[in-house]
Amino acid sequence: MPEFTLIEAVNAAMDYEMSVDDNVIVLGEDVGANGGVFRATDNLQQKYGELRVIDTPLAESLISGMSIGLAAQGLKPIAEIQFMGFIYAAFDQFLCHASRMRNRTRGRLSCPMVLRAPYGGGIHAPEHHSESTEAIFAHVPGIRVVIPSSPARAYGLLLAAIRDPDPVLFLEPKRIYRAQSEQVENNGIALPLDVCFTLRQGHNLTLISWGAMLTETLAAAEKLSEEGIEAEVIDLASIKPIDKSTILDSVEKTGRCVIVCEAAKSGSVAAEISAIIAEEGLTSLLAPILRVSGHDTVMPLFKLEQQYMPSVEQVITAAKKVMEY
Amino acid sequence: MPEFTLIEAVNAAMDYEMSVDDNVIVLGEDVGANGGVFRATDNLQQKYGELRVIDTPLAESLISGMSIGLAAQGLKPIAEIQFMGFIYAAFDQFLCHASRMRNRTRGRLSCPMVLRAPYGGGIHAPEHHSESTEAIFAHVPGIRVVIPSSPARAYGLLLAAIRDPDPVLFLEPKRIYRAQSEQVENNGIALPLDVCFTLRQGHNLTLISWGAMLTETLAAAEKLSEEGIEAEVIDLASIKPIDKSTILDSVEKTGRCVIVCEAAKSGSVAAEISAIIAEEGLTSLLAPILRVSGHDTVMPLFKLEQQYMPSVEQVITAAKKVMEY
Amino acid sequence: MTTIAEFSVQYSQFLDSKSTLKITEEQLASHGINADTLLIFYKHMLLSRTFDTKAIALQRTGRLGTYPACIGQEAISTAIGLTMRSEDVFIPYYRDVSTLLIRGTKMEELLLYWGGDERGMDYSVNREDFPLNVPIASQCLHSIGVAYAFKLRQQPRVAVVVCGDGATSEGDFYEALNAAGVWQLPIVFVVINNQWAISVPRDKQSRCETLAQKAIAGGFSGEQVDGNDCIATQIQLEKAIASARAGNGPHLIEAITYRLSDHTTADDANRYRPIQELEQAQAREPIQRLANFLLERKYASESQLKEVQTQCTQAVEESVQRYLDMPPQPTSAMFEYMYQEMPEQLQQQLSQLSSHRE
Amino acid sequence: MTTIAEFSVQYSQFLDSKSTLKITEEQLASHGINADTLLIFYKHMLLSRTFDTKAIALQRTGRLGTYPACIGQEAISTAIGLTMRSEDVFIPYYRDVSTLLIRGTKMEELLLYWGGDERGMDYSVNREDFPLNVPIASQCLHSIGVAYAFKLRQQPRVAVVVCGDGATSEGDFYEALNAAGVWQLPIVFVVINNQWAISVPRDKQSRCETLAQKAIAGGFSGEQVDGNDCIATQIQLEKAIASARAGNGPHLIEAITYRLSDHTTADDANRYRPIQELEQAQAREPIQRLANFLLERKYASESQLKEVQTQCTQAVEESVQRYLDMPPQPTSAMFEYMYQEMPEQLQQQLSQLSSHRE
Ligand SMILES: Cc1ncc(C[n+]2csc(CCOP(=O)(O)OP(=O)(O)O)c2C)c(N)n1
Ligand SMILES: Cc1ncc(C[n+]2csc(CCOP(=O)(O)OP(=O)(O)O)c2C)c(N)n1
Ligand SMILES: [Mg+2]
Ligand SMILES: [Mg+2]
Repeated sequence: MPEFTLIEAVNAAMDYEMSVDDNVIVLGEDVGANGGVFRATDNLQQKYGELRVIDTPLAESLISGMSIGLAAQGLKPIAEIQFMGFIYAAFDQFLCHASRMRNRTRGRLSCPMVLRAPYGGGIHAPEHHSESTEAIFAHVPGIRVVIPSSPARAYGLLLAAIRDPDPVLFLEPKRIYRAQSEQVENNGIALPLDVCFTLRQGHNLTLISWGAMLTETLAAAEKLSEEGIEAEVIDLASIKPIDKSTILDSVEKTGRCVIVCEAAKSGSVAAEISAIIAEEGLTSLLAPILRVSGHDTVMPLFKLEQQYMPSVEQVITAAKKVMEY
Repeated sequence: MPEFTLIEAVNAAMDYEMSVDDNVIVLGEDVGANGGVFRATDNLQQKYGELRVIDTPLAESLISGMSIGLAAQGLKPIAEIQFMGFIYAAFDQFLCHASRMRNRTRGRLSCPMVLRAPYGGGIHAPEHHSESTEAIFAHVPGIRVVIPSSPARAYGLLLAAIRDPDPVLFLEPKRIYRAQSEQVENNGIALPLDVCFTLRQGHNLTLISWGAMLTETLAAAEKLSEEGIEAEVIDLASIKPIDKSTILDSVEKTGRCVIVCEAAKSGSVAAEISAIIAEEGLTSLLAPILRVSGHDTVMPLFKLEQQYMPSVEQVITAAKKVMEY
Repeated sequence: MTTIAEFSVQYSQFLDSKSTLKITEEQLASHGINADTLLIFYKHMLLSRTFDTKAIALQRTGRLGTYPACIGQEAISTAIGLTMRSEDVFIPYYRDVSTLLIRGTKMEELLLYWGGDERGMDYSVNREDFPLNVPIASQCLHSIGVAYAFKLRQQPRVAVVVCGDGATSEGDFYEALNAAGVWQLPIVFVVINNQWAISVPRDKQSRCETLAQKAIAGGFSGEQVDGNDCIATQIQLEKAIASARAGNGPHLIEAITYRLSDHTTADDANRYRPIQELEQAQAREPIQRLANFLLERKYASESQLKEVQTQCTQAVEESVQRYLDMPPQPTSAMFEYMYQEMPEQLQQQLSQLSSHRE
Repeated sequence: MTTIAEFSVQYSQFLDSKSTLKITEEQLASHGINADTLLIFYKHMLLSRTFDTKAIALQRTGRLGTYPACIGQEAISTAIGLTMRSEDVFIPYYRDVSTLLIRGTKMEELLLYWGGDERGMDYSVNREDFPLNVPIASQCLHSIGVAYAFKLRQQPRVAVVVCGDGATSEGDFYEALNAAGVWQLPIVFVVINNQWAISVPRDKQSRCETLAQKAIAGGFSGEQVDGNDCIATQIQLEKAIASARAGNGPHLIEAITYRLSDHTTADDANRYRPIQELEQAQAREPIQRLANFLLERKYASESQLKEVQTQCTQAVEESVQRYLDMPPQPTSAMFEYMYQEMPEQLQQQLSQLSSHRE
């Protein structure tokens, strides 16, 4: 079994699906000879040719908008936005058209596209290169938003996203692109969408997170365990739609919940999770639902980025706070 | 004292401020001779000339992006996006630049612009003309989002928005543009930003809403009162930043909260309010926090739009549900 | 200084506003245009006009929502419909009645859409054509994907995408031109220059002498045609489509026409449009222009033309009836097409709503 | 068919890659260019090159973040700086070291920015100039607002905005061109065509013969200059800026140059760029070209030029030291500039964070 980093798993999933399905094509800025600035599309153009692996002109609305046309013709475009900070120009097409094509034509046309983008901070990148605005997309009806947190989940969830008959935003936590290798069978088996993954069982409290922040969340869970606090750790994975039952079941069991995310606090996906629990799981709660998140500030330039991002200690503090409640 | 509808109040506020501050200018599509498709800018071009009331080419990114340049030069642009459904092309400039100019230059340049747009459904408008995606903006650090719900608040809050030294998204609930007239003194006195308005006192439960949905919310409160249930009704007004204390104080008093909004449920501003209460006011709660909202669907074409939008009955049902809890 | 690139823009008009033919009948014939085909052209234009008139009336009486009529634009719209092949893909804006009807869209489908019902965009015939497009210029980028698919699969098909003069100010329009040029895609861009974008006149929209020259920024050719001239529009579109089909890449046609109606039924053009301008434009409109020509040349008689009108009226009335007879969609329809399979969350919301409405 | 519009694009090169002057010394003099001014030009170019070289070294040793060097582009960048007036407003992209230094930005400010510190964009001198701009082409729209303000206030000021060849594919670029044309704004657009947008070569970016012709879509003139020719860039920019200042509207200059470095320090151009191309480009680069000319004409001696290098190195080293000596920002800085007054919510978050970090 090959060892893949997360970025290698992303590459392998695209490669696999391109090899078995001629309708899958890849497009974006620098995805060809360069293989993408993070090498997500490494070697794909050599293998599948310039027609199927397309270096587009530098235009994000084009990338998003042309994917809609490609998808309407039965192709399955995987479009890369180079960094999430440049996705906003692609937002109009994604929201106004990709997400609505099936609905507005009563199913006559559909939009099986994947919009991929590296996201999140922590790699000392320049301005606009460290965004985590998944909440903005999670509010858009008609799409899915998926975020993997390990090589295996990147592989399985990306395959699922490509095969999904509806538009999927696939956000890749670039801080952990190469953080860890794991054995992943390159067998084309997808993981399910619309469900969370419980990464750690525990009965004292529920920690919910996604993407790179699971690193801190899992580390916090380990440390808490040393102090006798057993946290259940849930990888949200599907940001939209959210798998409510896994979350509610866990909170029913533990009675306590801390949500950890990198995005600015107000209006983050953490808010939606909290609201779901406050609406449908309130009686389980033994303590307030805390959010450990970024601040309502712009992600600062990198000298201060560590102060922006939630730390293991902050997660532990929050966990203890709800435990002591 | 003049009687103003909400749209007239919007017009009067711009007119007032243009008359006292030469730096205030208006731009957008059809804002000139036509006075805007809803007549928000009626007569302004005649009064202040073509240079200060600018019909722009049909380009939303231009409208948003040039406002940043205008503001950097010390002008105070009030930019109109014709309908919120067309704001997404303006989003990139607003998020990447308007909201960040002060921060990224450590205050050397700033962006005192207002981006106005009619928003919401219920007027039998064509596709893309009934959006309420305020949550997307409420997640963006560095801006304010303001929504008036009456002529007087439209007047006072728009004046405040124009005078605010930072970018403000000002969303106008077009369903109630002409629903009601009220006496508004055209005296240039602004209302405060960053605070809620408590429209009705009550001790049984807290109803929180904003924009046009306050019509249904207040109507529900009246009916509930007939049945002996006294609802406190809060007009959120400032969607970002949210005035947490008014909300928490009210919920502390009532112990029950229903949030009413027109937007799609998942990731709506209702989620943030709910999360705030679950985080900082949980002990006050005697019942789950319910959200009465739009569905996680696209706003349908108008034949079904009434099924999409929350009704008075739905608010009442939710209120009774939390009361009976 | 040396000149390193030169460009020019041509204008074609073959049937002028006085109904004078500026080419020979032989030339007409060489393009397959004759009395019969012109009468067919006339029928399509008149059907569109009749439909629009009725749609406005339906709106005024509360049986249709806001409606944007195509009145004045029937020649270019018809020419597109008649020159495209059925296997081509049409990517409309929202004033394309004639093109769509020719391609198979039913009048009742259009009425459904403007009547607030998504089923209208589920075209029963021209299944691959795009739905009407409200966000200005965004459709231009869809045409890139469609045409790219043709190229990838080596299909001899063409995408025709339409937008207004106002649309040429939007970023999406230019991104599409540039990409079409880069990949030499089989696309014909048609810019319907009807002189107004709601209240903004053409000269405030762009300083360009022509909108056709925007194609130069995409690295390909653009031209102007008299968009009210049913002969020039046909001949020039034929050429452009054939050229695109043959693999010669994209082309842009700016059709000069005039919006004879208000922008939509929600608009009042008297607020911004000089009445004289409207009157002058009326004298150049395409339907009477062709009628005069048909009558002068004795290609058709007065009574024949009247008969066409009768047929059109009847067809429109029948479709209106079918529209009005359509049973409404259930509330659940709002949920059913969001995804191929309805996610649990939506199912839950639907059942909540249903229980509430019961 | 009649021709209704014609356009052409000119190219200027006055000092070719062999350092041959293609105009007379009188002509040079008439533009105020002489040995002294050329030596100043040389100094600015060399300072930029020296700064870039140092910045790359700082990045490699972990004292700077990802850095995009301007190596190869110094002539056009210097020409912009020298032809603008201080009251004009400069709207940069991110490879504008020479322009910015000439306008007063300090080297340590640029280092701060690329070192991950917002204080770098708080230019202490050129207060109205825009900060560096990462989202490609978005700055073009800012220039519209800036120039509109000049027009509104009837100030004889000019906005100069710079972008790359890749940027010409973005919608924002075209929306800006079109608006600049409509309002006849005092803007000079400079497209730095360095042949690559990361790994995408110029011919995959657009099918246009020139990028200068994109201006035709905005309804105004565009031209090409040899962007490595310090004389052509100066003369043509002078003209364009003077014309804009005089109220004749916008103009676009495409400066043909070459990115001699990797895209940034995070890039490896060997993955996509033929080495021969780089070698050929090296032979056309601006600094040696001017040095050769200065030496040939005896405008300067070898030792004078060496002395310039020494001065540049010293200036750079001093600024690096000031950069490294800067005390860090407090964590609170992240919160302090979000709004003019910190809203309660942010205050609360800041105090939570502070209490946690204590
Ligand atoms: C992106 C976007 N912005 C604004 C609007 C509102 N709007 C609808 S039609 C229109 C004018 C369009 O003018 P033009 O492109 O010339 O087409 P026409 O209506 O004249 O046929 C505007 C501004 C819209 N539909 N989409
Ligand atoms: C909107 C946007 N998309 C993508 C990027 C990532 N990116 C940074 S530089 C660059 C290439 C720019 O090329 P060009 O405009 O030619 O300028 P150059 O770097 O060659 O000077 C890209 C794609 C970005 N910064 N902004
Ligand atoms: Mg028009
Ligand atoms: Mg470049």
